[in-house]
Amino acid sequence: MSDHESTPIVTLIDAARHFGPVRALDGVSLIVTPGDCIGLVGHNGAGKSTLVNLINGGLAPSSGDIAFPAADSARQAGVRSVFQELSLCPNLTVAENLRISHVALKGPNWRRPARAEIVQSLDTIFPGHGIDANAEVDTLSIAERQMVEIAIGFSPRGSTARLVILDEPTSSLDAGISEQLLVHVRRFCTEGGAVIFISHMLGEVFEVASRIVVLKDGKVVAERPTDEFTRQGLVDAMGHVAADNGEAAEIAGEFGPEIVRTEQGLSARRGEIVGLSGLAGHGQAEALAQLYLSRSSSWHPDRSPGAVFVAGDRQRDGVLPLWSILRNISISALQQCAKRGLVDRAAETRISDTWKRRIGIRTDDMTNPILSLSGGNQQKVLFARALASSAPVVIMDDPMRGVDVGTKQDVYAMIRTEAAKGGTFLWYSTETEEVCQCDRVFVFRNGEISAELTGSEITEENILQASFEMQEAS
Amino acid sequence: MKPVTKPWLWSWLAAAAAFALILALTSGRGAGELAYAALSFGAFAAIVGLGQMLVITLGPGNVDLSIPATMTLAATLALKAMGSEPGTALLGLAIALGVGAGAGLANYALIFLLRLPPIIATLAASLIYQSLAIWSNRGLRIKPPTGLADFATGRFLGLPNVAWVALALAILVWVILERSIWGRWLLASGQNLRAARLAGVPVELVRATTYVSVATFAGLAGYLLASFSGGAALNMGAEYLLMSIAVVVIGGSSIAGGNSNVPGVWGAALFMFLVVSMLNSYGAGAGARNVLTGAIIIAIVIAASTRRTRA
Amino acid sequence: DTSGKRIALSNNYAGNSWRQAMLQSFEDTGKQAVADGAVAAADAYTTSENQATEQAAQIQNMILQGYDAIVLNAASPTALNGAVKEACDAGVTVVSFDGIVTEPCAWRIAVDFAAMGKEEVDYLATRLPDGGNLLEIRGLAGVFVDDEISKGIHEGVAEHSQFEIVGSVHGDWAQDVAQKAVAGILPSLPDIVGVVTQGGDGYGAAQAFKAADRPTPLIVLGNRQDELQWWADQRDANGYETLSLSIAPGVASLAFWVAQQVLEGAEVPKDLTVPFLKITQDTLDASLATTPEGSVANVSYSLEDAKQVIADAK
Amino acid sequence: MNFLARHRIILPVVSLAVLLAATFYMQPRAMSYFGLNLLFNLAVPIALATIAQMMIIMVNDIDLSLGTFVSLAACVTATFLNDTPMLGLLILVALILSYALLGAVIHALELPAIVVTLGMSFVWGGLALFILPSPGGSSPDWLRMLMTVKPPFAPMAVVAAIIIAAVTHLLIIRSGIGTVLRGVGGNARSVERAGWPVIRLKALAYGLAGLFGVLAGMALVGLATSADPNIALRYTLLSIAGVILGGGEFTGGKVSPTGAVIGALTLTLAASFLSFMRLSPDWQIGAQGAILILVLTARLIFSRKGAGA
Ligand SMILES: Nc1ncnc2c1ncn2[C@@H]1O[C@H](COP(=O)(O)OP(=O)(O)OP(=O)(O)O)[C@@H](O)[C@H]1O
Ligand SMILES: Nc1ncnc2c1ncn2[C@@H]1O[C@H](COP(=O)(O)OP(=O)(O)OP(=O)(O)O)[C@@H](O)[C@H]1O
Ligand SMILES: [Mg+2]
Ligand SMILES: [Mg+2]
Repeated sequence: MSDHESTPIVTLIDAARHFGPVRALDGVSLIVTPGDCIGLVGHNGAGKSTLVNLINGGLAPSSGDIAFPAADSARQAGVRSVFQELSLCPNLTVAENLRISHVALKGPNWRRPARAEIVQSLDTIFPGHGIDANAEVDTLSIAERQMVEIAIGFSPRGSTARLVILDEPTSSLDAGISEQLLVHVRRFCTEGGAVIFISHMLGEVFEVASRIVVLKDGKVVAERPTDEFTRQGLVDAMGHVAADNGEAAEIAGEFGPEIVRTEQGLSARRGEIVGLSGLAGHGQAEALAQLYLSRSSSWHPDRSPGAVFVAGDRQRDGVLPLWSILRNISISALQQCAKRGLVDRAAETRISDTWKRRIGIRTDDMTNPILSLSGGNQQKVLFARALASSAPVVIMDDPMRGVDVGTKQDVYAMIRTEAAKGGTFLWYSTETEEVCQCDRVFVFRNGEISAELTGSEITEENILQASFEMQEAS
Repeated sequence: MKPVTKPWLWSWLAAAAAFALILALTSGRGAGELAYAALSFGAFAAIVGLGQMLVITLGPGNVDLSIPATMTLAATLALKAMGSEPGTALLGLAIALGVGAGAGLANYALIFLLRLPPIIATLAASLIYQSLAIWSNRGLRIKPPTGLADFATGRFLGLPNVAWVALALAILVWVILERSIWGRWLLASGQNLRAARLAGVPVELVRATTYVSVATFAGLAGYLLASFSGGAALNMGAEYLLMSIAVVVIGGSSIAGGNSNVPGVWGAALFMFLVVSMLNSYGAGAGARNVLTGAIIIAIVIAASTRRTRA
Repeated sequence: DTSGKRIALSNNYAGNSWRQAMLQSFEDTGKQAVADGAVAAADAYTTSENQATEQAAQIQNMILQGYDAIVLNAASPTALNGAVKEACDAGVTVVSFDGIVTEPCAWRIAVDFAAMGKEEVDYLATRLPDGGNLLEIRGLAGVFVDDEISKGIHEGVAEHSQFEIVGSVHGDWAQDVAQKAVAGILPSLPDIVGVVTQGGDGYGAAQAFKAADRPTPLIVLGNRQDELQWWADQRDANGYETLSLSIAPGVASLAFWVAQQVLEGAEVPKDLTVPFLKITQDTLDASLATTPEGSVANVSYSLEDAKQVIADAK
Repeated sequence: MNFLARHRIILPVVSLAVLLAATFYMQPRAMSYFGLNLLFNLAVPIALATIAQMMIIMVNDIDLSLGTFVSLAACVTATFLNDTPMLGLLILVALILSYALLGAVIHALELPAIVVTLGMSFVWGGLALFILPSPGGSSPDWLRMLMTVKPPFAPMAVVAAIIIAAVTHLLIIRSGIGTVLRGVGGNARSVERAGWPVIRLKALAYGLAGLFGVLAGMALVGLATSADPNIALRYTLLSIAGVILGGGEFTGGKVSPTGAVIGALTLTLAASFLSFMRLSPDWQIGAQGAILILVLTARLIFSRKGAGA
């Protein structure tokens, strides 16, 4: 890789960014040259997204220097970003969204080249994607939107992309599509482009990166070529003591009575962890939302709710943006500790303090606004909200989106403990690794259950096999 | 919650400034008289404003444009039922509140069952309420029972009775918003309805009770106003349409929902009365009065918002 | 012979008791006329918001419906001219009253609003020769009638220099708004000897004076029953004396008959005037006796009255 | 997927067609050149005002001052533009620019548009009262001529509606800048990240609203021949209803100019339809509300069908 000896695309020297007292980025030096594929990892709130925003000019550094040796600005230098939270205009079509970031598209008939360009880009990165360039973005699934955004990031747009920053691009993609992306990133880098790849899925990082940069509390704590890291070494560098995850799934069969059964065939017993799997967008999220909505009412308040929901799409389904962290956690548990319809504020504070400790929310004051937290920490708040309630069934819609490895291990352990106490979990995940930890797995295809796996049947191969339509002679 | 952010302060400052400017003209004469009038008339704006605030808190697009028609209808039916007979005040009150609640239910039914945007549903419904009011009494002005009229125009401990009613209502709303679970639900629904639903909030119950509350408040305001001014008139609520929205936003509640501000509503209600009085006292014509009122409203909003971002 | 002719009323506002009484008058007259075979139809149409645009559309619809005459109480003296011209061009007779239009092809049954305003001050001058401070309560800003009455009042004050208008508020012709506006300005006003109004706001003003513990000045009243009742009560209690000036809502029936006369081919001058309704101390009891509770004092006009008004104008 | 985009326009078209058929049935006289013009000519200023409101709704704001603004524009047209055309033109341009400025201020200070426009409604109304304390003024002759012109084949009202719809469709839906403007409503942050000066885009959207507001005022004067300061107060709510009826949504930049024009026509026609029903005056006002509910309820049937498809 080091044979691409040329001028760097961007150099950061001791760049720092503070938000009031929060030192989101605390002096980072980094050089990105053509051909680099940098894997950027770090715990939730380590400062990864902040670093991205400094490089692409979205934020100005509080101190330090950011230079583009070959150009005047990030835009001229060919720096492109694909952001952590989806940032397309949902009311516009795929092609029109390209127009937003492609200022040079002009003339009365700009639609034709716009369509051609985005289709070309999608075809290159995600062969067989099946996305219509004339479709409005809000008719696409979250995975398709992510794909469009990545395609726009890599598309030429009148110049060439030289550095593409991908902030957790695979968090809502399933394994197959993620693999297509990784292939493209590798190809892009060999052809002389540069990529900064941010992900909490360390496997992907190892697969794609030529160099790994580890951020911890706003500082670079390690920067080495990929082959000099081991998986455990990386996790250690990120500063979390990971729990032993070699542990096999517990023996099934010692569960309570069945307490969930849907028409679709989804079922769960007391104390069981049920996984939902399959390719993204095949109806898992809908099945879970349906289940939750049928077990709760928008009319009758329920003192002891039958189910709670952990959202994966936190902007749309989870976060109450004007509130403090504390109020965000307590909302589902309010009725449990109410006196004559009034909120018991002492109990509320108690709950939030307990969960801050148990799940490790990174903040010094739980009355801070929720939006001051990093993406992953907001996700932890949603977890805390669900677990703080006494509901027997916890429904989780890809809840680990953007949660770092260390926390994931903690949450897995927590889920195990709660399940042992009799809690039931329904857990949809885009990561097969997570699904494999469940007691039972339902695989979805085209909105229907295509397989039910238990115990030793739960393997990556079986899940994949059930996910894809098999050509069976009949 | 945090002492630094007090957007309601601005409405009170503006009200105080208008008050001072009037007194500057009279060199201090008539202060008590003016304050008394401001409290009397501010009370009506405060009652409808509190209701409108609850609805606006429900989030973008939520607003009740049927307040004037509901006031008129409730007052018309209540006064017709009382027929100036002594001892019927409570019956009238029950009818006014009942009509209000019924209007609120109807509004909500249109919004929920027919999925109409609230702004259109309440507008359309208000035309129907207006027709009902015309049909039921053809604009005949029936006097309230004497006892009721005396109560509405009377005072207790030096303050107008209507102001006491509005004050009690304000405290009730404040407690509900700040302390009750229903208040939390309302604020959560206002920020993100879908997220609130998925967090276990009975959002439709919250929305329904909110629309019923605002209409009930409007019914109460109509009942008191008709008793105060000697009878119901078909156009009696007209000026409370813009007024109810204005007092909410001048009072510092976020129009984006999820955030409300009870003391601000009272400050803004007093301000809206005092600013017109001030401009009248200084002899401003209708044109100047409107331009200045508008300019002051915008100035308050700007002041309150820059204050908020700095804090 | 007009027995085959159809007449429509175009009204622009229904939100107060005067308008309701007016609609009632038209309906009563119209029904009777249809029953007697004088005309084929007499339909009333109203819009809600006092808006010229809506009323213009209403007039255009009447043209389409083929009415032979339109009796019109207009939201604006000029903004309907386009629609009125279209009606005339289509051969429809247009008779405007109360709120008249300036379009030359239409008939006008006008009330001299300016004279009405002036008469208020003239009356005050006879009662209060020493003069003093006056409070003016105006109607809805930007509306023709408000402007005219106010002009007359100011003319009167210019003539009787012993009076000075020290305060002026807009009561929007609504009781509660007037009461509120007066209550707001009173604290800053010196002693007031008289209140000049546009009718309908007198009772609210009296309430505001009472609430402020001020002596009740001489308030020129309108024709609402509650105003008249208040006047009678005050008179019985302390000999209060004043004057009521207004337009009778029955003018709609006059306009109806004038339209019928035009359709019949009678020669009718384009500009007619109708006297305003005046109630004095002497006629108070009689008026009060004939006014339904909560309504407004009214006079209804017959075909003969219409013929008389037409003859007077020639 | 294009089906969805297309079917958003079907509903307004169908409701207009149904209403028109019912009107023709009740009043066959309306089915003529002359009749159509009478039915629709007053819809022209409403359509322009609805387009103005749509520009604001497109960027996720709402304008509560539009009615008073159109009234003010009408007052200026009937006075200054008639008496001293140059000065009149200057004032109208200044009004448009002040709208653009308003948009910029709202964006820069992050003010809620609904509040600022509520305040501005007092300001515009006050200015209109200054210019015309009582009704009057008169329409410039060329404007009167333009609004009463009798084109061949189709009456002025129909031709004007088609032109307004076509021009704004090209401007907002087809053109590049229109796409970016809708993008601001969809996701202002991503537009900003792509390097667009959002403050200028907002100013542009508001400026366009001002332009169409002024055109609405002028068209109104051309039809009415004169102005008064309260002439168009209804337009605020009518225009909002028109945008929604035309398939627009309050948030997310989902608007349809063609739909908005059709929405305005439908609202106007609905009022006429009621007129032809000869209800008792007691219920005429309520019937307006009822028909508004009825027409909008059709939306529900369509969205159910759409979800089923
Ligand atoms: N606008 C802001 N205001 C205040 N604090 C902020 C803001 N943006 C980020 N922070 C803080 O800066 C720190 C770094 O956040 P950043 O979003 O860069 O984390 P991250 O590494 O991307 O985390 P994740 O993996 O969860 O996305 C966090 O502690 C966050 O709370
Ligand atoms: N009624 C709807 N309107 C708009 N978008 C919808 C609707 N229903 C589903 N979607 C979108 O379509 C996507 C596909 O839903 P589905 O539940 O099949 O996918 P998923 O892969 O399970 O979801 P996720 O994106 O959470 O992984 C959803 O993510 C959602 O964003
Ligand atoms: Mg991040
Ligand atoms: Mg997914």
